[in-house]
Amino acid sequence: MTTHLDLAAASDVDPASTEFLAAVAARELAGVGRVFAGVGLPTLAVDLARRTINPHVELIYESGVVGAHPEAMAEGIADSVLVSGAEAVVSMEALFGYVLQGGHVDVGFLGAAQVDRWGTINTSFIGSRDRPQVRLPGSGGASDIIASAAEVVVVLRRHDPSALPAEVDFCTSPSPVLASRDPAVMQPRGFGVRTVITPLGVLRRRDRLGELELAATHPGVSVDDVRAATGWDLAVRRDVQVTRPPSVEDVRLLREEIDTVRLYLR
Amino acid sequence: MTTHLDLAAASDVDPASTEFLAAVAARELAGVGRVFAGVGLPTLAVDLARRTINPHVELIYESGVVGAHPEAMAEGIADSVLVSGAEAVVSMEALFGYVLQGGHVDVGFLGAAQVDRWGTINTSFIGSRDRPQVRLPGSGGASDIIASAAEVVVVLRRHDPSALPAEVDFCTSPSPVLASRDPAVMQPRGFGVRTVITPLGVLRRRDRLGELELAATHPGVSVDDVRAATGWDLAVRRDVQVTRPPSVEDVRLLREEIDTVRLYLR
Amino acid sequence: MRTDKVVPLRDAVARYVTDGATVALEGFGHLIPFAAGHEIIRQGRTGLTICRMTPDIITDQLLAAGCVDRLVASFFASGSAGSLYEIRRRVESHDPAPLAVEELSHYGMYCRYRAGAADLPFYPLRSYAGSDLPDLNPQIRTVDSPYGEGLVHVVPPLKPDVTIIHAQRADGLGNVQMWGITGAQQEAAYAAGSVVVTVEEVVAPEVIRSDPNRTILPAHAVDAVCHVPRGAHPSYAQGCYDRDSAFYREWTAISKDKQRIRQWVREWVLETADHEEYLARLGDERWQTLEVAPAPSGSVSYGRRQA
Amino acid sequence: MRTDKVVPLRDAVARYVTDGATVALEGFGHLIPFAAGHEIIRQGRTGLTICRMTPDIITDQLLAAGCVDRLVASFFASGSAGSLYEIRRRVESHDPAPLAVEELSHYGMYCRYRAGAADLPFYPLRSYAGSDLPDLNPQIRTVDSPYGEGLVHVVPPLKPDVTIIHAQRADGLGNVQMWGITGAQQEAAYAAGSVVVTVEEVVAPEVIRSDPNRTILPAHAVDAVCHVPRGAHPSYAQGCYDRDSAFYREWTAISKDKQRIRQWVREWVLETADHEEYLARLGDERWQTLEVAPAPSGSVSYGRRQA
Repeated sequence: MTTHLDLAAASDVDPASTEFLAAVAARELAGVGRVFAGVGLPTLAVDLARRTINPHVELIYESGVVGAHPEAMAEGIADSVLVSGAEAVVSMEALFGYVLQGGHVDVGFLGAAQVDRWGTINTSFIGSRDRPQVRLPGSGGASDIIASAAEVVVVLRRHDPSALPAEVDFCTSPSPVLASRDPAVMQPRGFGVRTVITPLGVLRRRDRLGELELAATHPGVSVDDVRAATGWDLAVRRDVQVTRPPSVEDVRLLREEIDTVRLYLR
Repeated sequence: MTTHLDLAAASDVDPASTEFLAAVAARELAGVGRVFAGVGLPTLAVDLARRTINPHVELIYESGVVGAHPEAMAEGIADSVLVSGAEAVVSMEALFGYVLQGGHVDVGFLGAAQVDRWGTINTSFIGSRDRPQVRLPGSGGASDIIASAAEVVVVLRRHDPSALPAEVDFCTSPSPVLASRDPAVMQPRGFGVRTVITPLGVLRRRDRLGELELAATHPGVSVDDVRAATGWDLAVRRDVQVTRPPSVEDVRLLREEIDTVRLYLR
Repeated sequence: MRTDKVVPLRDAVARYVTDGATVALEGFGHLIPFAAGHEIIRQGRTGLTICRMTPDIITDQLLAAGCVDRLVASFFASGSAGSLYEIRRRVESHDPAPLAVEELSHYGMYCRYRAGAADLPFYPLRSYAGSDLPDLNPQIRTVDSPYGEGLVHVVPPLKPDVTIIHAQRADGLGNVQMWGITGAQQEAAYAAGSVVVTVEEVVAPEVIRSDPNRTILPAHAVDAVCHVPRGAHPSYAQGCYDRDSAFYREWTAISKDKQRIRQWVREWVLETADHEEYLARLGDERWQTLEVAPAPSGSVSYGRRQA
Repeated sequence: MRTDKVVPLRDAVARYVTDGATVALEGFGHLIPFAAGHEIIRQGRTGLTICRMTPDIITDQLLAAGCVDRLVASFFASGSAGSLYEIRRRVESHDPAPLAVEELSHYGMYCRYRAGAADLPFYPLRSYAGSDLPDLNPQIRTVDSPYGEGLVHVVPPLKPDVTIIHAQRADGLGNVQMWGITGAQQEAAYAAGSVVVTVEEVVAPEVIRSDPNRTILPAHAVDAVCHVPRGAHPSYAQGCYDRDSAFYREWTAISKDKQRIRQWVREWVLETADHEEYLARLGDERWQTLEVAPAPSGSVSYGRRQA
């Protein structure tokens, strides 16, 4: 064994750690042109992708910033560091109307409290809407994003039947499957959720009207573990993979260069 | 007689001259807050008003310029002199949507080829629309303006039955009278044309759904002259006035300071 | 003469924010009109409907102070800083009272302002096919496209009685300029019956007129200009000072405790006479952490016609 | 690596403007893309649908050159300079052939671009109650407001195959900045399949990024950037050069004479290899009359977070 650390080598961070989730999420941005990034874990993933596999990904924020080049990690989608040195700050109409609804966003990167079988996202209420157990943040731009981004990637901090239920308590940001039940309404342009990254594995949808399937389990997690923690009878792909862990360098970047104040890393 | 010229004295310019029309039109801006000025004669009238009776009138142009302070006479509504030193240049949505349709324009100042009894304006076709005798400029912003400006002032360069016909060849910018015939459609907020200034006199409408009446004749013009030159049985106000001619100073300003190249003065 | 619109913030709030009014306080993460919100608390307004796309800490404070009966909003957390617990208590436990909420997505709420600003009966958007939001908010409806594509969702106008915003600068006539994230300010202002603008700096009209494309609100759209430097704290003003992220992080703990948030409101708002006193309490040392280095935009030329 | 989008105007027109295409050439009195229009003439395109709110002289020229079958427009004169006689001959006398025209008001046409840019099935506006325009243009329809106010007029999206605009500056990535009158350029570009931008100046990305609020089109919305200084002549570029009003006045006489306008097109466009040769023919003396004195915008700060 040499003293020279192999930065590309696999790290041993816990699959349930923020570092693991962010690094696996970052891989979803390989080859992506434009990403619409929400706050939190997506911030870490996008920042890591820019420093590793996709230095030219165009960062778009619902605050109107397009082509951000932040000199520090953004604390929120309206952080001043996203504005200074950005390629453009456009009006909200240009951002939501032309850039997003007009179809220029390749990947929307969202957080969620619940995701169901079809990739429907709940960020509104746990429990009843009239007197909820938890009042969640609501849509923000999420229901706008899911309708118009070419596809959506979701990162969940938990994987249990309440986070991945058979049916969400409230449908904030619908799957195209739900939209298709009312064919009289103009259908969303987007594929909806393509990928859900959780502390146990990676779920993916193959078809626009299809359901989430288990595509990969994280190291040390079995297929049965994942199925048991999921609120519906989760389909498993025949070629189910084991997730490649983050590299040593990924973890170093996240801890020492990106989130130095450990705002999102927990 | 003294050699000191009395600038406030009446000039002797012909009532059919551009100077006369512009000076009479300028008076319509006394006390007006915001005017949406078209090109041509309105440019002269607005400029004269700013130099005489209403130095603080806010000039708004369909090009997006708000609060213009032109250092020279604008040749058109998109002239660079309207932009340099303006208080604002806003997007077309802000201009047409928020400023105009939102109800912030007090007076719209328009030219026209034809105006009918109800203050309907034709700036589109003389003759048939399929193969017109004259293809006029069309609406531009005129039909947008008449719908939303609090009121409209029109200056006509001719006064004869073809310029003031019983019925216009094409209704580009309707009177609220025409709009009211289709009550299922949301009605325009504006009064429509309140005042028409012609080479013979001044016509005004008293009511939003009323017709144009002769309010003033220019010096040397009889009521019968005006009625004979009008394409319908023109009502005459009991208190019909004789127009006060432009002052010597008005004419001097128009010729020597405003339209020094005689672009609009003819 | 055109009126000079510069008035003290106290007078502007007294005049334009009345009990029961619908008040938009806009600023999307940036230029949030905190000082104006605090002045509303000081003046003890009640029964307000607050419109803010992202309610943020200022709404938590207004709620704790008892000013607010109803909320129109599209995101109920505070960016990176987590929950707004006063809102959560009102919604989850009706403590101390239930809170009426009208909820939309960001674009839906922005479109409501747009319809209000442009005096349109509705504004179409493509966000809600399949979503429960139209069921939650019956103001979200559909219209059949006369060109045959089917139904599209629409939202009705939102017309606040008064809109209050903060900006980097304005002149005394009321021309307002800002840069950085401009949010829904222009639309919320044009949609409103009255408009109050607090600014970092009141500048000469010549400064405004040297760069007319930066004007977000022309003078005719503005009723009052209030000179309130640092009036966006703890949010930020691009190029002037940075967001007080430490305060945002502290807020979670403050707002989680029902007594503590009320104590905070007393101490920092009710017991300060005005924003100057609030800033004095904050102290220079804290302010130094918010200072930013200059990053000049550079100058362009608008040109001037030669005689 | 992100692609450098700077290409010669000749190549951009060859690639993006095809026979029969719908081509928007926008610029509201300001920044009219004349050089690009001339290049279309040089390359002998036919069967085009030209979209321009104000067709202006460039459309008269494209018509005389035989490039155009159809026009979508909202004003058929040339500002202060009077009639566009090639358009009038086509419409009034079908000489040399009838011209298909789709006509709207300014706001109606702008709303068509907006609907196109935002992928909406229609866009509502309040301009046409009582007007003959909806009868002339059956694309203007009505929708019943689901909130009970009655019918409101709507227009459908306009989606050009390609939009061509001129701007003061862009970087090689395709970020475009302009100031002065910005017209319908942003909407027309986002509504289009492809976007070509001619610019006075290609600048370093750092120049763009020092003032991001001036960006009208972010790089992702732009396919080609062509460095064409003075490319808006005889219209103008705010701060760079003024409108050639003398030429606008001369145009009436040129276009009134069917042979003379064709002669003009031959001499000034077909017999010049490119815009540089056109400018050389125009001469320095003429250009001097168009020069403007500087009028600086002044600089603002965007600020930079301290470490």
